[in-house]
Amino acid sequence: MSSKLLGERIKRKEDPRLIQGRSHYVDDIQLCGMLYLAFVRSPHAHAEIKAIHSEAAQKMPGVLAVYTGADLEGRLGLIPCAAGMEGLKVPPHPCLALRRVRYVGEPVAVVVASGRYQAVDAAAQVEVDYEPLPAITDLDKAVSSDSPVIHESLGDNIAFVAKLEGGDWKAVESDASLKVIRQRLVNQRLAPLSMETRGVVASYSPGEDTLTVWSSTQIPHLLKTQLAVMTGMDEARVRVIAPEVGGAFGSKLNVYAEEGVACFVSRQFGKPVKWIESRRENLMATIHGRDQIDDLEIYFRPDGKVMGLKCHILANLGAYHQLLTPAIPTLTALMILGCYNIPAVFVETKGVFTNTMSTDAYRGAGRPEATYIIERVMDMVARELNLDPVEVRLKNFPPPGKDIVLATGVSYDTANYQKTLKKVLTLSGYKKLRREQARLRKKGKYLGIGLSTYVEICAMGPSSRMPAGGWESGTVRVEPTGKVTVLSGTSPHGQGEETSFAQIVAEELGVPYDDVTVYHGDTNQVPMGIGTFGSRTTAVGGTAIYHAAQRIKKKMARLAAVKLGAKPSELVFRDGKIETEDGSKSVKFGEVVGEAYFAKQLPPGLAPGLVENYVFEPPNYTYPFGAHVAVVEIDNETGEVNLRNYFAVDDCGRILNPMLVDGQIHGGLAQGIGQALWEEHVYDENGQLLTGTLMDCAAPRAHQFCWFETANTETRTPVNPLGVKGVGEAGTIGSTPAIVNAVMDALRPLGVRHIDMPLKPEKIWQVLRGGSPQVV
Amino acid sequence: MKVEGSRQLAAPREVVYRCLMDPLSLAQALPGCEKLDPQPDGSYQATLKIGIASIKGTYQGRVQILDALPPESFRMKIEGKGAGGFLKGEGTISLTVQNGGTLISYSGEVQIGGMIASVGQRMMQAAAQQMVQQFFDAFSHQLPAVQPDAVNSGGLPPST
Amino acid sequence: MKIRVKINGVTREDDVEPRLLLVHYLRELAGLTGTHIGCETSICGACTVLMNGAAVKSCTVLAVQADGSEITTIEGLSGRNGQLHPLQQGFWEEHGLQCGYCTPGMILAAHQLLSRNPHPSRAEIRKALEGNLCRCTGYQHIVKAVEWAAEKVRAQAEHA
Amino acid sequence: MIPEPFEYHSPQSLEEALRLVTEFGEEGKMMAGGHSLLPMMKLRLASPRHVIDLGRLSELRYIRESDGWIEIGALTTHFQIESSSLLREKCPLLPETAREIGDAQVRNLGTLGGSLAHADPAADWPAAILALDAEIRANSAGGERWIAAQDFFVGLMTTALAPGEILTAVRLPPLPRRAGDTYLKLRQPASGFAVVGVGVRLALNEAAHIERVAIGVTGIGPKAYRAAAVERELLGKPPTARRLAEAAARAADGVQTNSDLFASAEYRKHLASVYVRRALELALERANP
Repeated sequence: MSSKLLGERIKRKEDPRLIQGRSHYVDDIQLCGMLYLAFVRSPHAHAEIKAIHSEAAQKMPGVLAVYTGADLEGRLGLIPCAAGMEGLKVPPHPCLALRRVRYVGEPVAVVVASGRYQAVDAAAQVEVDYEPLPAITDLDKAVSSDSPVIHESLGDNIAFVAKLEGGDWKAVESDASLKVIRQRLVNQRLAPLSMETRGVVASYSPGEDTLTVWSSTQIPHLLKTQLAVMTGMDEARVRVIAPEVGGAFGSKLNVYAEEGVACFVSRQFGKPVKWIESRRENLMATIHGRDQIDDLEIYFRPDGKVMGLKCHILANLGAYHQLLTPAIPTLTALMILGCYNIPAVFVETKGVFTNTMSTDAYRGAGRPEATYIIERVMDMVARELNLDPVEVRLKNFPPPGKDIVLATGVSYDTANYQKTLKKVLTLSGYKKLRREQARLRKKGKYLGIGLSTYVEICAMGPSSRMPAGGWESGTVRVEPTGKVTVLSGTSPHGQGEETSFAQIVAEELGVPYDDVTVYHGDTNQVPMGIGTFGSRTTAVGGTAIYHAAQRIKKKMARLAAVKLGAKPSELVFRDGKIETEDGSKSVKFGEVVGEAYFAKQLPPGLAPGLVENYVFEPPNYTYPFGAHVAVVEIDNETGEVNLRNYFAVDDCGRILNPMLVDGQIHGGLAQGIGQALWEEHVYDENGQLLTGTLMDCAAPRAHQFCWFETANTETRTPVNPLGVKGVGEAGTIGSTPAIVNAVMDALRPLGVRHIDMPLKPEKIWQVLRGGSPQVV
Repeated sequence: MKVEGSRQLAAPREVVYRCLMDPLSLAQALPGCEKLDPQPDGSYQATLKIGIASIKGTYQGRVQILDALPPESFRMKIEGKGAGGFLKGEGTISLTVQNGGTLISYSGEVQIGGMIASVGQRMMQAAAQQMVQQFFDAFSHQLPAVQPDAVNSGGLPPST
Repeated sequence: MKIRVKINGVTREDDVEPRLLLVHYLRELAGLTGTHIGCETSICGACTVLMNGAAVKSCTVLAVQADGSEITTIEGLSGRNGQLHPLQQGFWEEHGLQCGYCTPGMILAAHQLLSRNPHPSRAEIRKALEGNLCRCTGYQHIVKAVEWAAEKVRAQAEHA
Repeated sequence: MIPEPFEYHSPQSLEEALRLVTEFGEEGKMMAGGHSLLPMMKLRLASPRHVIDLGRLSELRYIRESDGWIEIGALTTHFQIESSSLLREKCPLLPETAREIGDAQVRNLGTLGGSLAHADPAADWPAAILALDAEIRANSAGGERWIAAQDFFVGLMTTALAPGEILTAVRLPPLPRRAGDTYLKLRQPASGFAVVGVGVRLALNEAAHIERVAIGVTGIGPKAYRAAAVERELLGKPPTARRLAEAAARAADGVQTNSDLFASAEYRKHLASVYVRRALELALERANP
């Protein structure tokens, strides 16, 4: 049996339990004596709370208590924000609103009852008197000096202003030969929409004085620390378990009010407490993504070389900071030059409070916004100069190489943007498509071909540049029977690392894949780690495990060397054996394991047992890249867009399991295309959420997509020994601009430069009939 | 949300105005009005069971008449809240003599909040218009009959 | 109210509140938590089960409506000896799932498709799954999983 | 989300159902599948005291042809209509409409009668039955009456059904010779409801002129309607492409047009004319042998 596992298409270890309905998501956890929570939420975007009448609710059957913000004040800590940037204004963010509500859906009170239905019934009976205040949802208005202020103690609605500058702006601005385009791009608000909503079970045992929390989270370890701080408990007595998590996309990379309240209530009653978010709550009160206005100035030469990019970003933060809220738009600034060598850059980012739910990390988190900006820039320049967008991109790519430093100061690990572009042009039959387009245009039909050549920042990241640590931990333990247990500090929830981590360890140790079991998500079981987000799990967490496996190998090789009379460095691990390269001297893996545990003849200085831990601190981020081509057809009467073809060539570094990589790319594409064409999460001018159910908030369905044609190039990163860059967000980042570029390309004969997303048919129809696109 | 329109009624302007100011006829006409109590400050406490078909909610609120200029115009302010959310509205109602009857024109802004706003956006406009229509249909029955034939023979469509 | 339902071949009787949703009945009374809840407006399909052989969204069915019916949930799809159903196998082989939350509903919706159309085209598969949302996979591997299962079912039928 | 408590009644016969409907009046709500009602109840926008589940009235679940009519029981599901070979042959518009409703699961439980009685302004069936000149049977304790489709939709989610009446059946004439019909729809991407939905039945005479045409439109206004202005332009005329287009331009004449997040009133009017023209073209193609 060959143990060649890495790079193979291997079926997932996770699946048998999931396809049989035998796994456990948080709502599947049933504990004896469970209490249920239901939250009373504000219907107002901005209002003073005058009074809360909970007497009727308290008298309802099964109701044990009703708590308000005032009841929790001083007894339960505030919701934390980990982003620590200079001059950042951080408003207090209590778990239940105090005196004032600032967004629709903000929790105002909580009902504790012995049944799920009873809790909901009673919550409906809590009456709150509000004195409405003017709501602010418009970013331009929110930053104006006469705007009402959302947090009065902060003076205005601007949470921070961050600047990023590089290159010689004087030269750019004084160069009269340069052309200039000024354009505003709106990157609309989205709902992350994991299929499983949030949920938490908190169980406090008064006897042991321990708190166990099951939460649908991406960050069990960080959550544990924060819940200890919020509840005032000894952190060593708090345990957080991320059970099966039904999707997250960044939305569960957070510490939420309901988690804090559930812990508080469980401690009050000494009983387990459950709260499961309804979809309506999920749309109101789970973080949203994107929501930026980007005002651009693009300076470029007549040959298509872009010389300078200025961008003023207004980032809608929502009413409060959640865990990473203000950090997200700063990633936009960092990645705004994409994969182009543009000599001068200036970005000013204003983070703005509004009467809406907080924005925070949603798949891509700041980088899709950057990629959208720069990829639209390339197409707008091409259009202005009547050049092929391929030509403009080639003109602006840096040459292939390593450690490429751009004007933003970002240093890209490895790059070969020409290679992926070339490959996608071949894959898509680009030249042929252009000929088809020309033919159809003569017939008055609109076919659009859109390109996107993106680079993203992944494998988050060096701790020096992360809000709460960027390292990751891994433990490999060879059990006495020779089976292998892997513990990861990351917390995957669908990405499939139980499989890819087992591949790494089985490959390294030369043991059967089926003999390796991976655990994660339980803070009492696995070593402290950071979590799963930022396309980091395999690149950072997998590397930690890889190193831990190396340590095991080193130890086992020393044991085997004694047995075989060989040097440890001569030995290889394969096919369940430890042997010399030529196979002449060989010992069974299990035999060496026995040596380690029975510890009869250990070489001096070697401790018994086979457990190794490793904490990996990445020296840099990784920078995966890719090139996408989208082909769309537009109904020239109604403006409906039909996605005809999609081609994606992605380079996520070394591929450990191509099936998993494809899955990540496909899912990412669907979300990115969704943003371009259908998705938007909309507040009206009074701060009412208009897309409050899935009847109005569109999530794309199977029949809306074409077949995705995908391919890869593999440019390994030197940042980690696996050569892995990360792939979780690539599809989302690359696809949004490809689609918008395709639609704008289709409409090119009509002379329109830009339409904001989502590209709903009505906006396109308005262009088709000769108008300018209106916001609808 | 903007709510505006006009309605021709077959009654003299003074009569229409008086009826509009009369809590009894108003209560009869307001869709789902279960209570309309005049308050010392001139406003009304109202309980309205409003909605469309089976989607109905009970709203407690206040109706205020402001800037009354009999028989020409007044402003109306409505605030209410119920399980489905809240509504706030303010508008101007003006009455002009036309074709032997009265033309009522209304124009206002209604703000809906809470559940109804977040699940009902696709029907909101139509629902508002339907309720206004229901109001006028009922209200026209409250008016003392004033030679309707004479009015209709003036070339106008019937008012209901 | 007393109801009698045959779930995955086992009949049970319960006394339930009329408003109890079928999905809560299955999850909390019958203890079959493989059926998931993803929305409350019968859009997402995570709660899909088979009721008398037809796929239904169990969050939009009252338990009392299911009185006297036969229900199949994801837990009832595997063979007696734990053998996977071709659809389960197909989802595994073709990586038709990531977080797995939509998967039971997706598989049961696909089950209905194959029972009605053993040779579906890709477009027909996509159309048949329009009532099931998946946020992870972008659907392509799900389509392949259903194709895999269809092929397997055909092969099994030929063999038999 | 969870509905408020209610009492549940499951009549076993139409007679029993009628008795319950009369008994509970305003406090009772009929359920015929529940796919419109239950979501509203779960959001607590509807909270009837009594739910009268018509789901067990199997006597109202049929599709049959007699006396020159096709008659469909009110409790017939969308899927039964979608998959009916009788309808595919004699009235393809109905299966074509059915397959556009919601999704496969919704079509298994949702019923023709339930949808019609609910009268959602963006539902598909109203456009179809308007285009077919259908009649709707309402039963009450006092007997039964047939209501013409044109008279059935009164306003937003409001029908001509009187208190105490139950919608029990729909009947319609089968497709005549030299006639074609179709249903075309633009789906709202989130809800699947019709932004615009157009049902057309069109018949030609010996001279290949339009002998009869009926156009039902949904999604545009507070209720589904017949595009009478378009029909008038076409009746008795030869169906040239230009005439169809000119007539279709009047598809939303005189209609108070909906406006929402997805489509403004102006755009909806435009969509109505485009979809009416396309549906006419398709129906014409089918009418021409």
